Amino acid sequence: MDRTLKARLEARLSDHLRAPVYQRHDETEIRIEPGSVPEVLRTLHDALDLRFEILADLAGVDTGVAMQVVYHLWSPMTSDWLRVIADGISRDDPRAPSATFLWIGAEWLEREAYDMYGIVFEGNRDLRRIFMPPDYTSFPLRKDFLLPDDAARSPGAGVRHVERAHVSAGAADPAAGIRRAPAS
Amino acid sequence: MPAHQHAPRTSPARATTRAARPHPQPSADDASARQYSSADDPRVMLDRQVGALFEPIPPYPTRTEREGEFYSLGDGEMFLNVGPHHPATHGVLRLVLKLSGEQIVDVDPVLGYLHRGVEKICENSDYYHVIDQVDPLEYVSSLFQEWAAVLSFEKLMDVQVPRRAEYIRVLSGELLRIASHTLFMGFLALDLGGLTPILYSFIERDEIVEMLAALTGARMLFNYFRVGGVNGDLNHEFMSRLGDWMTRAAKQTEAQAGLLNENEIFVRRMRGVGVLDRATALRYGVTGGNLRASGVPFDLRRAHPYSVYPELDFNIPTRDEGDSLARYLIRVDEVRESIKIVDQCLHNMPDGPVMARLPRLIRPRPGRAWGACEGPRGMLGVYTISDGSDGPFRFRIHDPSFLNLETVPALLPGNLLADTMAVVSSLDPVMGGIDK
Amino acid sequence: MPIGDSIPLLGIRWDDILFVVLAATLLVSALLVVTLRDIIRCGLALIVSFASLAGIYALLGDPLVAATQVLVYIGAISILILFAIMMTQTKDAPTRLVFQTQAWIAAGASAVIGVVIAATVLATTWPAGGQRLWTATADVAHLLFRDYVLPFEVVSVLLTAAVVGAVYLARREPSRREEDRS
Amino acid sequence: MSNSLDSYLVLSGLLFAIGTFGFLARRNAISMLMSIELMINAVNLTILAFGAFVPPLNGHAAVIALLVIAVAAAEATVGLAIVVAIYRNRKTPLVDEYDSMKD
Amino acid sequence: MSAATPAGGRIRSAMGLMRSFPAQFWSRLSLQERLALIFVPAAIVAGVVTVLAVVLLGPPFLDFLGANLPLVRFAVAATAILLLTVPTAFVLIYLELKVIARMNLRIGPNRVGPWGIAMSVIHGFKVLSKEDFAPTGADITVFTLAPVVTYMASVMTLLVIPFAPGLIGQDLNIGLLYFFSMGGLTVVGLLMAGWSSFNKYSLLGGLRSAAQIISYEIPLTLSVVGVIILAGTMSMNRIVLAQSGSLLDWFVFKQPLAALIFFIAATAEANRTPFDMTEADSEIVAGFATEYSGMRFGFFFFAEYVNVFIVSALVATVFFGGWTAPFQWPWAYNLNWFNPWSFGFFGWLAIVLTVGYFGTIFFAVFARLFGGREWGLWASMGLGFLFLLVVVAGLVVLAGFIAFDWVAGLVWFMAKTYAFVITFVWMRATLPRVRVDQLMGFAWKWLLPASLLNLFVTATAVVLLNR
Amino acid sequence: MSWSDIGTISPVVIAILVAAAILIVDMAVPGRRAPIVATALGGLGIVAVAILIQAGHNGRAFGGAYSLDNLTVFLDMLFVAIAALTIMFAVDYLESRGLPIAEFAAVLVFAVTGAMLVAGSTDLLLLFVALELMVLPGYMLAAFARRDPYSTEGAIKYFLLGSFSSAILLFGLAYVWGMTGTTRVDGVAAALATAIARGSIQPGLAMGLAFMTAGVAFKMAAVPFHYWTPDAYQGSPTPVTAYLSVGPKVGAFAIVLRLFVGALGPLKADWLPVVIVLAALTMTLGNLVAISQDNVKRMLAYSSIAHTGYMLVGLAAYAGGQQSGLSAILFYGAAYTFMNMGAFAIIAALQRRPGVTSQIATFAGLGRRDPWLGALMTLFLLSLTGIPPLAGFWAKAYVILAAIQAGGWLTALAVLAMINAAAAAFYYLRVVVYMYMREPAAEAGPSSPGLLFRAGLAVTGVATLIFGLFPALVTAASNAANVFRG
Repeated sequence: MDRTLKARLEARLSDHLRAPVYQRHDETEIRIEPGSVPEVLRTLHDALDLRFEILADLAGVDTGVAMQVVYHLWSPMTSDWLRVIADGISRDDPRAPSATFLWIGAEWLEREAYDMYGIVFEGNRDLRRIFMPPDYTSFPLRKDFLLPDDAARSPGAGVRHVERAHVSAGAADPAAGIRRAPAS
Repeated sequence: MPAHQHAPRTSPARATTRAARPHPQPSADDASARQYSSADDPRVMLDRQVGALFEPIPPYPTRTEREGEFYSLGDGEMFLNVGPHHPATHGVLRLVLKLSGEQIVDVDPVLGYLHRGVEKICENSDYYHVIDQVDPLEYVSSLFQEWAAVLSFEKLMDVQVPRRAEYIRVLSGELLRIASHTLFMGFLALDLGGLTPILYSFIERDEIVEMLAALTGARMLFNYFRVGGVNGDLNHEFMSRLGDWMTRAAKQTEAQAGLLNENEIFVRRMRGVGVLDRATALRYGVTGGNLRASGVPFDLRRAHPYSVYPELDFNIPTRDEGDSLARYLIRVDEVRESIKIVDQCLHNMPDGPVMARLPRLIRPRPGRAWGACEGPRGMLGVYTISDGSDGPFRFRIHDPSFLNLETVPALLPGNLLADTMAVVSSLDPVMGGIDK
Repeated sequence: MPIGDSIPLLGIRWDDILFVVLAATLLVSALLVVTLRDIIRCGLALIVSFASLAGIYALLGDPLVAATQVLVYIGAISILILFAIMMTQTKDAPTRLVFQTQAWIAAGASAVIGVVIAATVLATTWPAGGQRLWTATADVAHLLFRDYVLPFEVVSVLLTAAVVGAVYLARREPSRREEDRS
Repeated sequence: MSNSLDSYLVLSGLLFAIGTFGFLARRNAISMLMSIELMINAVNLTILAFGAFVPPLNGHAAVIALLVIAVAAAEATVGLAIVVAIYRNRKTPLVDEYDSMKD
Repeated sequence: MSAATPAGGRIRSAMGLMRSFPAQFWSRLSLQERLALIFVPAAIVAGVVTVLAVVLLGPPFLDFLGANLPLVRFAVAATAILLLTVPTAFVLIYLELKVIARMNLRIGPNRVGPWGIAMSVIHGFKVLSKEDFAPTGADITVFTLAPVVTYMASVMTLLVIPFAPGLIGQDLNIGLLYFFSMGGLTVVGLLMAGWSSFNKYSLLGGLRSAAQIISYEIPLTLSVVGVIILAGTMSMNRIVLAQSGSLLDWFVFKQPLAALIFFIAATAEANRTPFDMTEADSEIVAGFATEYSGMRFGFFFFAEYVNVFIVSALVATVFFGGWTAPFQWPWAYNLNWFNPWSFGFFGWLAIVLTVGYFGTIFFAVFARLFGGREWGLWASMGLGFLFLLVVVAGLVVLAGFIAFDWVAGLVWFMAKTYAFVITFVWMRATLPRVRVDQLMGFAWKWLLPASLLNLFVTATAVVLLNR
Repeated sequence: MSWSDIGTISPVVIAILVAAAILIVDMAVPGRRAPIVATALGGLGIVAVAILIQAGHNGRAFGGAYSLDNLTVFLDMLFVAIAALTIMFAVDYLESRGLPIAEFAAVLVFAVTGAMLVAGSTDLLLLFVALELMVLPGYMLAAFARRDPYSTEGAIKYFLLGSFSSAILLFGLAYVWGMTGTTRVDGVAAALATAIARGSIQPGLAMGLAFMTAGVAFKMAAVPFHYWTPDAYQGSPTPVTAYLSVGPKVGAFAIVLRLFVGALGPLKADWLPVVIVLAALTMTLGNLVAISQDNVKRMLAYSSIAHTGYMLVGLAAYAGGQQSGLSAILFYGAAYTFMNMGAFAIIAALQRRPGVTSQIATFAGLGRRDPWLGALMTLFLLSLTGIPPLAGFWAKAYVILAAIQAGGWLTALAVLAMINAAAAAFYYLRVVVYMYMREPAAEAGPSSPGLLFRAGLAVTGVATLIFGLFPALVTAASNAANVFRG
């Protein structure tokens, strides 16, 4: 646990933190708004006392009430892993800024998150399905995904508008094709 | 070309003919040429118009900017579909190559042919079964995937692992790293057309795998690591096989490397091919030997030490060239270092239990934990969110091959078709891990 | 009882049969070369006609030229032609017109040429014996390097010039520069 | 028949005429090139026929034929190079579509 | 034919009895008897006819053959060569499987026949019995003709290879030129296959093979020009005779550079590792052969191995003295006392029986001694007999080797050829594949200048030394 | 082959070495233009010296296949001059289009080597092979701007028709060879003389001669074998057009001199009508079509067909018994070389900037915009028209004079030639009118040709003037070169 890291983070990013910096074992965790992701990541990457150069992971998370995008970062300046959680993304229209401007490798990670959760990363120039077939319409890791029904639904004829939603920005509800969880 | 759609169905070729005259000038846009007609066939290459006619991939409208850019053919270019059924792709990787002659212009890797939804399965399993489930991901070195998962769970549960268990983990892990790297060398040679090294590789790998089978009971999917330790202590058969192997390991490694290191054809095909420079490698998030071949000494065993690695004496080999040959040589060096580690483990192995005392049913408090270890291909990470139940609420697997493979579209253009396999193979992807 | 020069009952000479077969193959394949729609088949027919010509050369007592014909025409020129076809032809070429609009005029003109040549040949008395002569390879070598050495060397220069120019013309330029229209 | 010069010369004349027809009638540049090759082969046949039947010309014919073959090879090389070059510009192998200058 | 009609009972039944006598007789016979009844008379008739034909037509036929000896020789040689290619390919395939296996520390084929020697035969049958399909959209005519062209092109080159003194299909005085012109035809077949297969991998393979073979034909041809200058002929037989003195007369010692260039270029010409661009399996699946299956693929497969044999034979012929012995064979003409006809028929019978009887027992003892208890008496006798046959056959070959010129020549030729075959196999087991640009660059930048240099030096040396 | 043989063909050998040297220099210092130009021009200078050393000598080499006489020397000098001028004019043009000079110069020198061999060859086979060496590089030069569709289009037409005519010529040669039994020109002439003496020419021989004539007519672009000329000339890069319009044409006339005059001399009376008809058709049609052209390059292409016709008049005069016809052809060839290359050079100068077409509108106002270029262009065009006292005037005068002296139908031909010359004035002077009477297009800036280019222009201009002012200097040479006199 790196106490100084917490201080550095608070000094640099006090405007963006949604919650206090949380530390446990060798992990430091900050929560931010999805809108401030580019700025925060840029700061973390560039600031001379932070230098989080390596994007260890980018994951989508469906908490059941909201979507999250979780970044794990590594820096030579600290012995801790840094976890950045972009919290509070709408489940109905999940959108988040892309991290590809900093780590081009995030492109595929974001494609995976999109494929599994339907999170649309704005700024990713190749946001299409990566594991599931191109004509698949569901997002399997969402908590409202019902396995027997949704997995069987693969119409094989063209692409639903969800797929194209992000192409023409501002189009209809991107999650419209997703089957809702039963109200129970 | 709306007229085309109303053409009689019986004569698509005739319709094309009529549409093609007067012939489009070089600068004409090829919108009219993109009509697909089954009367055409792909035997004539290097032709923009015909190439566009014959390429039904993708059959749907392109979805992204990058996809649209990729699936439009330039002057004298053609597509070549490599895989998923190709003799030299690793697993079921599919690469759509855009070629100009034999020179690669662009690459679009297509994944998902081995996708099983392991993350979803794990979210529906309990913590014991998760270890079982992650084994087949990196099937060449499955212990490391277990290790990452176990590290994450142990952080969630605040478990202290006994030192003997840690040593056993390092010992078995490093043995498996050697096996994996050896296999890499053989497959690399096979992809370059060399028939023999792969069989020598399998001999060495088989010795290690049999050894581990004696320890864990399985040859490939070990299911050996447990939260809080390992499943079973070192036994006599393992020790005797290991001792036997250790007496000739170094020599055998040198012999294996000697098959390729001094082969002029091999070296000339690898040197300067698929150069990944330091900055690009970092931007891509490449890890493992591929990153170290680009000059970044990033190895979690030193960069973010876990287990008992701080107690062990070994080096992190790096190279600056960043080409395929460097990626190969890094692995040879790593095998040498791993043999050193195994030797130290054998000498420093403490006595004691191999499992921490834990309840039968693991049920951590709600929370989040990220566990990462250095596998043969790079950093393997597991991000677990616990909601207090007996299985993970979110189980995120980060596989190094995934990001290593992502560099292929950056590495291949400009090289020749024959370099495809050399470069992809030198990145050492394992499709089980990539496709999850 | 050795086999005679001719077929026992019909009295046709074996050489004649060979000649007729080869000549028929030659003419048919040459016609195919100029009439087939699919140009790659034209190329293959061209190979057949070259091969039958090689046979005729051998029949004429010139095995050296026959072998050279196979080596150069089939082994090199035809392959180059096939190569160029595969590199340049659009697949819908066969579906388009293969002949010029004035093909019938051309056919008439060529028929006239053929008839004129044939008639001329038949009308001429040649300074020839009625027997084929076998050409000795050594004679050819001596002639080539004694009497015809200058043309031989000029041909070598010609080939050099052709290679220099052809490499320049067919090479793909790395940078595409807009050149002007004259 | 195979022992008369006339038959070979008539054969070569017919081959020459077929080649001429191909050259005049085909639209495809490579087809025209192939027709020219046929014509040159007809010439070679003429030369070798003379060589085989006229005693003083015997060895000379083979030499001339060999040189003609070499010249034809050079010609084909250059021609195909030009065809490839023009194909890069025009995307069509048909000669009568090369009519940009008829204005 | 039914006899059971209501009217005219007695007479008809009597007649029916009479008529059905042969049928009744036939129905009483067993199967073996029936077969004997059919085949024995047939065999007798056939035998008589054969004997009569041989007696009546044989002498004139033999006269006819004898009078047309050159033609017959040619026909026989062509047939024999055509027939020999398949066993040659079988042997080579087995050799490659086995040798590469040993080099890979594997066992290799070991199931079909002793040491798996029938493996390639079984491969052949498998290929024959497989479905032979052509992909939709393929140009079926060209697709079918392509393997035939390739196969015939490689088989036809065998015609000018001197296997032994007098054992040559046709000793053309332009033999080497014939070889190169026929060898160049292979590429036509490959190009046809590549184009007609409706597959981009095939097309790439075909184009690669065209580029490769045309490029390597130039150094290949130029490298032997030095040999032609030294030998003064293009006839294969006379090239061999020009090397017939001692080991030092082999052209490999006079033209080492040419031999090296020839070997490398021939490797490329035969599409062998490390120059097997055309079917580089890790790049273009199987190149031109991607879409081929069944016997059509078999033709390509056989052609490849026949090519290996031919190329090895040519290296042995042109640079390693062909069928000539590497040193003066001391006993070649000193064994006149060994005249097999002096023993007479009964003498031979006695020798064969004695040797057979005692030899079988002799080897059976060894089989019993070393084979252990699981060998029964009859099994060891059988094994002893087999061993005896092997030893006797070896002795006969040895005697022929000593006594007959052509047997010795054939043995030397085969030994040299198979040495190079094994070298090719060895290279395949050892070397990775080069890249296309490296391949072409090597041909144009190194081999071609080197062969020109070799030619220049040879010509200069010949001019200077002859002056 | 002996050393004296090699001495006899030394200019050719040196020319081949020059081509090789250009390629080697390019390999040694890649991407540099100056060394290559220096090598090429210096090498051509050495070749010229080697030719001049041979002047006045007579000799035969290679068993009579190659003959060294004044005709050879005259034509060789002309060819070297053509090559040197082409390179001088091409440097700027190629540089502004990013085209390599090394391949251009090497291929050009190869072509000139072929032309020099044609000039000296007295052997049918050598003639054919040398002809191929002359024209094959021409195809490549025509396609030299390989990214330019016009260039490749002109080249493929040139190539296809050229190869076709080669095949026809070769067919004719084969029959002539088969009938006369020799490849030597004098042998053929002797055989023809005996055939005529016997009173009959075999149909086979006649057919061979006919095919040969057709082939040569193709090569020199005489009507009706001229189809390839306009496209090939218009499409080619302009310096190449300059070369093509003179080099292969003079080469074709060299063939005519060596083959028709040398070998078929005995048949003179038989081919006289053919030549008269060809000449009349060629100059009339060339001039008529040239009038309607808006593109100056295409116009000059047709005008070059017309000039072929004038030169054929000289040949007809020779066939009509007037030996001076051949001298007139040689003079015409030399004069035409300089004035025509000069005219094309000025087009090239205008096209130094890529994108400039050779439409006649390009010349609008050139006289004011760039007085020197305008003046020179006027000089060349007037000379081409045949205005005294310029080179073109004397060229035409000699040809027509020879025809009139021959008398008979040739007088009519001479009159036709004069009418044609007058008609030609119309389209030549149209360009002059554009240059001086039209307003320049707005965007047309001054062209600034390089030093080498100016030198080349000066040479052509001075030559045109000298030929016109002191024709005796040249006639002396052309008369000396007329080895068939007497």
